[in-house]
Amino acid sequence: MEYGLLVMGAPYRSAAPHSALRFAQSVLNKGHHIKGVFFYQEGVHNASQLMTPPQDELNIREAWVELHRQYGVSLDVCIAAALRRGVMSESEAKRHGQVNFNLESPFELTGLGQLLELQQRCDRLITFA
Amino acid sequence: MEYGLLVMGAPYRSAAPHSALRFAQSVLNKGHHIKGVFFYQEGVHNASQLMTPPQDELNIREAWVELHRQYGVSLDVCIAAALRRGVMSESEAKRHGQVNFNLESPFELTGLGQLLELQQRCDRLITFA
Amino acid sequence: MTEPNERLVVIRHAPYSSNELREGLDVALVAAAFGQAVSLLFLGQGVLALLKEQKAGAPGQKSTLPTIDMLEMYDIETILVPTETLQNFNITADQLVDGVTLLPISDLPDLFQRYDYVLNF
Amino acid sequence: MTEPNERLVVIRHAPYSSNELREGLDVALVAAAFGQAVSLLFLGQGVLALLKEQKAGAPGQKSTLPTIDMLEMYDIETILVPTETLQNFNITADQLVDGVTLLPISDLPDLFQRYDYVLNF
Amino acid sequence: MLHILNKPPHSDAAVQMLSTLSGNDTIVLIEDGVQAALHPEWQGWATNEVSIFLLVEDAISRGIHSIAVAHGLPLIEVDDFVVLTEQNEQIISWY
Amino acid sequence: MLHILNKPPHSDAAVQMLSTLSGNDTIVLIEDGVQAALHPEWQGWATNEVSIFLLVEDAISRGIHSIAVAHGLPLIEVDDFVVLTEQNEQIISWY
Repeated sequence: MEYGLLVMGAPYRSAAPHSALRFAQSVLNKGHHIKGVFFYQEGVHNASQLMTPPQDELNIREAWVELHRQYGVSLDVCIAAALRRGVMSESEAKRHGQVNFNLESPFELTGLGQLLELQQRCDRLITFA
Repeated sequence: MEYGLLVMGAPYRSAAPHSALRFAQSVLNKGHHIKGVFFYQEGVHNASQLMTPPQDELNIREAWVELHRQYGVSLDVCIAAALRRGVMSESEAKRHGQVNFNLESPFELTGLGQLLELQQRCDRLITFA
Repeated sequence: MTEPNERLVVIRHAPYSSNELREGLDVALVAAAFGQAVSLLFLGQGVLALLKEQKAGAPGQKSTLPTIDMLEMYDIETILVPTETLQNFNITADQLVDGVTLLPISDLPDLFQRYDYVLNF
Repeated sequence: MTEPNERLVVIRHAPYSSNELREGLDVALVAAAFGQAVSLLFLGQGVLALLKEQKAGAPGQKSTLPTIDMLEMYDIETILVPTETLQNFNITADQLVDGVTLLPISDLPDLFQRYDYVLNF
Repeated sequence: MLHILNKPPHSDAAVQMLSTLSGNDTIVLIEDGVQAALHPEWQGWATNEVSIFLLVEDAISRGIHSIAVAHGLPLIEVDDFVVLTEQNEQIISWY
Repeated sequence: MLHILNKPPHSDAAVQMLSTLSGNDTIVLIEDGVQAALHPEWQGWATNEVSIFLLVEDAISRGIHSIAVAHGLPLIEVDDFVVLTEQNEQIISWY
């Protein structure tokens, strides 16, 4: 089956990222496919490259990147939700006169239309928030 | 009187930043002094220089900076809470092998001891979360 | 009654206290702009988004009421609220914006079964 | 009964669902490390932090129980829980970690008046 | 003691606040706390000796100002809120 | 329909979920949703025709696994959770 995930909780504020990663791992182990993960609302903080947990704690962003690397899962971040919360790519940073940025590939900034399309293209869309 | 504020809510997730700024303005208008604002938990996102709201929305970080500029209010951010959530200064970024950063003066990264000291040095400490 | 790609967006958060309400509405607006048939259901704290006397908030806080008022322009004409939810808040229908359809809360199970896509905010 | 700089830290959030519990405890630990007398009060969802059967969570989720177990080492010996709160969760005292002091919820008003510094998490 | 409540009247935060009230305490309802105006049955309204105020700006923005006025509830400005913090040495926020 | 609840049983999210249940719906309790094991009086347990499962990992981490077992509640692994999402076309999260 084709799965999609909608993640709307931030690391440290919500258990949603942990629950979503755990679910994703099991889905993939069973031979299903995950078309994409869409990060919305507070979930956009999952993409922050500056997230620096203590060494004995999981870096959630790296866990998402690993999921992408192993299984090709696309990691889409709502651009409007991300910009207002201070999460942006190098090109968006330039457009807004910023020198710094904190979102890099494989995370991609995209519009809300992507979420609707994900729901329509997948057999199942599961929300973790 | 000497006031201190503890802010633990993030912009867009909580009304705490708005309520705290509104309260601060009134406190200062009445001739009181605000020794400092301490940002903890989700409140650390108030300091993010990458926060880019639409043009018709208030940039909360800039409102804090303006408060500092006009009244010399110190803006302290808990370093442990900030690092794990992806908020860091240039020097912390270097220490952690990052090229980018998103926290600059007048925001300062500091330890939790600063919060306890603020509470003891102020006549009133008000929490907005 | 089900149209192709009919979509239910459920709003459960109050105005001002967070951006959850606004970002839920944004999904409904984008879906409608893409030509999908969208219904909105307001549950719990979400019904407070429909109070017509809302005014601009604290300095710098943006109101969501203008977005609510724009829904019809986006062809979002089905705005549903359970009668019992209103009663829980001691709110009467005339305190809400125009265009709200009340339904008994006992209709919710059937309502949820009826849509192709449901998103809960 | 009040010592100089006596401090009450109130914990109201459950383990795992957010970092609020951990960061509340951190404030108590830092205050104790600075030599302040610290009492901890667990209210509502916060009492779940004291359940002694907690184990490590989902992969990558850190447990707060080891921190709770360390409190005594930091000379935080007053760990307060209202009896009625336990009853609300159908939890009995023997399901909690050692060293918890139960008090009737009607003692809370006096308790809050007694401390120089209170912080609510 | 001054209590600041920014959550709805039936929230955990509100229930916990009520359990800590002493006579002569004061409560300021801000943000979603002003929803208490919608609930005449809220236990807080029944606590004698405790003064409860609603922040008028938050009641207006949330569209319940006229309801609060109709119920005769005491509305205060932000400046009055600050005065209450001057008058009370102990201040606790419930969120 | 499959409902996923990650909030305590007396939360707004849980109450809203209960109001939408149809016969033959299934509920998975995850994260703080497993607290329902502490509340035999929870209305959810009284809904016939609805199957309710607790995610065992979250019950263990929160220290209420043995309570759930003592009450004879059905605990499932994450893999079983995935099976439920295979079986149900409509899936709604309450948070």
